[in-house]
Amino acid sequence: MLLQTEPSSATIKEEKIYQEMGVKDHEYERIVELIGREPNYTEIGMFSVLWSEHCSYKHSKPLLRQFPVDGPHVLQGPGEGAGVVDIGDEQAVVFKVESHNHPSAVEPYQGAATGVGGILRDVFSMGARPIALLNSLRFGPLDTPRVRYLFEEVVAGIAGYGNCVGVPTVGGEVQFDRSYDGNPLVNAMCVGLIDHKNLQKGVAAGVGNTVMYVGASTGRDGIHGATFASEELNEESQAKRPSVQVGDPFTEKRVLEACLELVQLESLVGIQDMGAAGLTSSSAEMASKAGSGINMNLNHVPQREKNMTPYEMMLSESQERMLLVVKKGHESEIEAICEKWDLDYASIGEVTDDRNLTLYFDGEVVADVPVTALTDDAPVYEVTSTEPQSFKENQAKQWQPETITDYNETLRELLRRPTIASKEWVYDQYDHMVQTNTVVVPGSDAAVLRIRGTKKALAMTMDGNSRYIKLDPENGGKLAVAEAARNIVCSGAKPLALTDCLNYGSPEQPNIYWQMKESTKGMSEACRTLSTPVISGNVSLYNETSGEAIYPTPIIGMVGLVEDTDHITTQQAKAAGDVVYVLGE
Amino acid sequence: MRAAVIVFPGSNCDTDMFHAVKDFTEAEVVEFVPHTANSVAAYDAIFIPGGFSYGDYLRTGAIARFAPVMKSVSEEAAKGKTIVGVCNGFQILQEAGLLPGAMKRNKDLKFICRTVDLKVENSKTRFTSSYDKGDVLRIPVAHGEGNFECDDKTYDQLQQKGQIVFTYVDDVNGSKGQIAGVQNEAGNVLGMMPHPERAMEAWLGSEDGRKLFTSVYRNWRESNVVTN
Amino acid sequence: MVNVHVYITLKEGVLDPQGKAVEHSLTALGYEGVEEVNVGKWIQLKVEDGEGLDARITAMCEQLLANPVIENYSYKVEREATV
Amino acid sequence: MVNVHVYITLKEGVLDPQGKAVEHSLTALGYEGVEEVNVGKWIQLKVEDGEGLDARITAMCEQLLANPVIENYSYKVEREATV
Ligand SMILES: Nc1ncnc2c1ncn2[C@@H]1O[C@H](COP(=O)(O)OP(=O)(O)O)[C@@H](O)[C@H]1O
Repeated sequence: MLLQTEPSSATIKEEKIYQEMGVKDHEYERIVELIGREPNYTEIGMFSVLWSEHCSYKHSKPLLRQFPVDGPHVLQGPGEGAGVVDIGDEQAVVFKVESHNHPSAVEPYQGAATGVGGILRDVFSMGARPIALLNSLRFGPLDTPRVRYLFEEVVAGIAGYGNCVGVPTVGGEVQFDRSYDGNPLVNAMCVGLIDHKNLQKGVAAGVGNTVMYVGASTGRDGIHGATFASEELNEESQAKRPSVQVGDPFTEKRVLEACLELVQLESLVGIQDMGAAGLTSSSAEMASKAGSGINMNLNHVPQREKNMTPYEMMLSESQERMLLVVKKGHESEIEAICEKWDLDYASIGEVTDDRNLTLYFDGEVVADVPVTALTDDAPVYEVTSTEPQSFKENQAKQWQPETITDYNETLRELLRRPTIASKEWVYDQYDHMVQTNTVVVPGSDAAVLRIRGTKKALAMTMDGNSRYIKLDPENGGKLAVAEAARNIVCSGAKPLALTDCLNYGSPEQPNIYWQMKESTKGMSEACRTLSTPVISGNVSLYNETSGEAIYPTPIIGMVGLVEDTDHITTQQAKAAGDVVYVLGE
Repeated sequence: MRAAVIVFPGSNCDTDMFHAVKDFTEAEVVEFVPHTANSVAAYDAIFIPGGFSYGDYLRTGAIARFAPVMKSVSEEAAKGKTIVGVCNGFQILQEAGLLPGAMKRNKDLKFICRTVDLKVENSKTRFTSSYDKGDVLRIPVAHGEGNFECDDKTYDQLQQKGQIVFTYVDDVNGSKGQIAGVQNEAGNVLGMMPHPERAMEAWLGSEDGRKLFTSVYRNWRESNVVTN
Repeated sequence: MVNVHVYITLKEGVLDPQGKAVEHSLTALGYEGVEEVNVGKWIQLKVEDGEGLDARITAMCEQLLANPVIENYSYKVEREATV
Repeated sequence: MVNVHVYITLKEGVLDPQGKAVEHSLTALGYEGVEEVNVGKWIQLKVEDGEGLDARITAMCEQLLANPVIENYSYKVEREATV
């Protein structure tokens, strides 16, 4: 019924409806070429989300290729839900960072909460039990009610979700600077622990196998979230209501426990979170990785609202959902676990060998496109990069120390700055102890969590200093990685690997692309020097309000291994009379 | 001693509670018991852990109290079995009417996670006999709704009958009388907002929670030796 | 089916931290002359009409929707205009 | 002073996990034929009467009491019978 109100293929072309979805003219032409005809509304919708910056990395791929991604202990580099690093004894640590900047700017509580939910799913879909959460936050100065509201609500949202799921939030960082006034940053990281044998992949392999849907039912929330995340913020963003998703941590907790049981099943072939671009990205990516195709009957998708169209179902970003591929005939094993955890589930399709994503609704084919067109054939742009005028000027400047008259007052003044002051107000609201593994709680250089039953522990931190990067992107990029590594080392651990979140303005601006290029170059070099490969990450571009970009803000999330818990160190001074040393230059 | 740790959908301190009982008492059996179980009669001590049962939706503990297992918990409580509810477990026991009062949101409306000073108000209970009255313990709290409320009459009764087991040394969340833990009149059901199961190992911050578990175990053993 | 509106509020005399915070914020925002703010719940549900409707609603309120230890409730039944 | 009652509920289409949980629980308790449960807020406050009352209430709702991104609100003014 609603289908008839959707524009026809011809109208989409003539009236350039695709532009509203963020698809450029030449991209539309390329899509027509790839599928050999004009896409219908559902199809162009699917392309628009998968070809968005958020999903396709069309402006950042060439830069990401610089990162070292291998190492003797890397079990899984970028390309899956999260990266995986061996820590011995048949155990591995799994981690990734994810941005939720745009949703948090519009609805801070839910935006931050669903950011936590998404990164948790990325980790437990690998088969790992999440053991810790961290976050890196950026806001404008706390001098306006709007910023204070954003700050309070983002922190409450992170707390509300993580605390409820029962994963401790053990670390992170917060900085305040004018450049984030209209565009706060919310980057969340999750660390999980896994036994090698439980490691899963998001693949749709095995012709005839069943595609299953598990988790919360699908509503109209968050339609086009991925596209939204790839746009600059403007006044209209406030009005983009349907893009706001509400998180349900109680359902997440049940999905988590169910998934950790599901990964024990022999019959489970693949599993992936329905994150950004929901059903579209999970099905297309799982098929792409296996070189297969998928047929799905959308009438079987569990639905929360009435009269949903294929377009809406494919683009919904309802939270707490997973897509599974199961050996044919073994569906009941999945169903039993879902029933135990009181989750919605349905068999919605099967794996094919035609390498097409084919969707049925009410007995008709409503979309039929090659999987590779959606994923591998997404455009990649080499962008012009121009060194900004200001760079040379800044470089030429000499530091002129100011004369300080009253050292005590200057120190007090510094300690009063929100960026420097204690963040107890923030981490007091996070349950950082649940699971009782947290040896070093927030407030030190890195958080440290013991691994029960071993002498080992994991140290973890998130760091970034955008002012350095703004002034000198290449050296700033090196510094960011080095700072994270120092924090890990100071805690008694050896850095293993890192995940990164690249937050910048519009890559279509040559000066900004230059920042991206230079800073990732610096990060890559530091990663090589320190032997800390990049095993996962995320890119968030178009962080601008009314044409003003944020400072270039790559965030590093690093994890290190403490071989012996006796070697854990904290940053606090221990006793009067102890000697103070300075190491380094 | 046979101990049960009850698991509701949304419980998340169940494993911590399990380890506390298993690793720090001599209980022969420690088992997780799902919310769907019909009976806990086989156990001597029943622990209801913290978390967000049913997402804390409507009111904390409001939905969990109707889980099938709770009927048996009430019956065993009436028979005098030892029951300990921590954090969400306390809230569930209040909703079930096994403990007095109700929880409101913390006075500053924020979730609080930190280690606080807790004073033992009554050490003549089966939960605190290994402590001394007046002992100050370092125990973590982690809750958004731990602001204990009851009417004045109930409060007087709690005081007179020694039902106030723990109080906060500082006003942590606005609780009436700074109450942190109470027992029922019969003295076999304890509810407390702070998490003793998170204070079992000094290198993780504090081991002041251990004596709660050893008290429960010792009292069970003593009463068991007498009756057998 | 009838629409039932249940209104739940803290009993008189029970300090409402949420209400206090809202009152404080309103004053801070410059709204003067605002007093006695109370934050309660408003639960809407559709219930099968028919015999014993009031008894059923009362039971739902007392058993689950409100906590009689600290809360009061009231309700209103709304019948859609029948043709 | 007048009594103002503000009623806040989630916008249509926004997930209401709380409402779902309550519905589920009511059904499990044996209350049949209960549907579409929504848990909203009911805020009561006393406000200075007088000029621009509606504008002031609307402003308070939009600025603080409701979250216009995901919530709808309505309100009712109750004047006490004057003697
Ligand atoms: N900045 C980056 N550095 C390294 N890897 C990255 C980066 N950004 C994204 N990736 C990798 O690209 C893949 C796709 O990421 P993403 O689209 O965020 O996945 P998902 O949809 O699961 O969130 C992931 O494996 C991720 O780890």
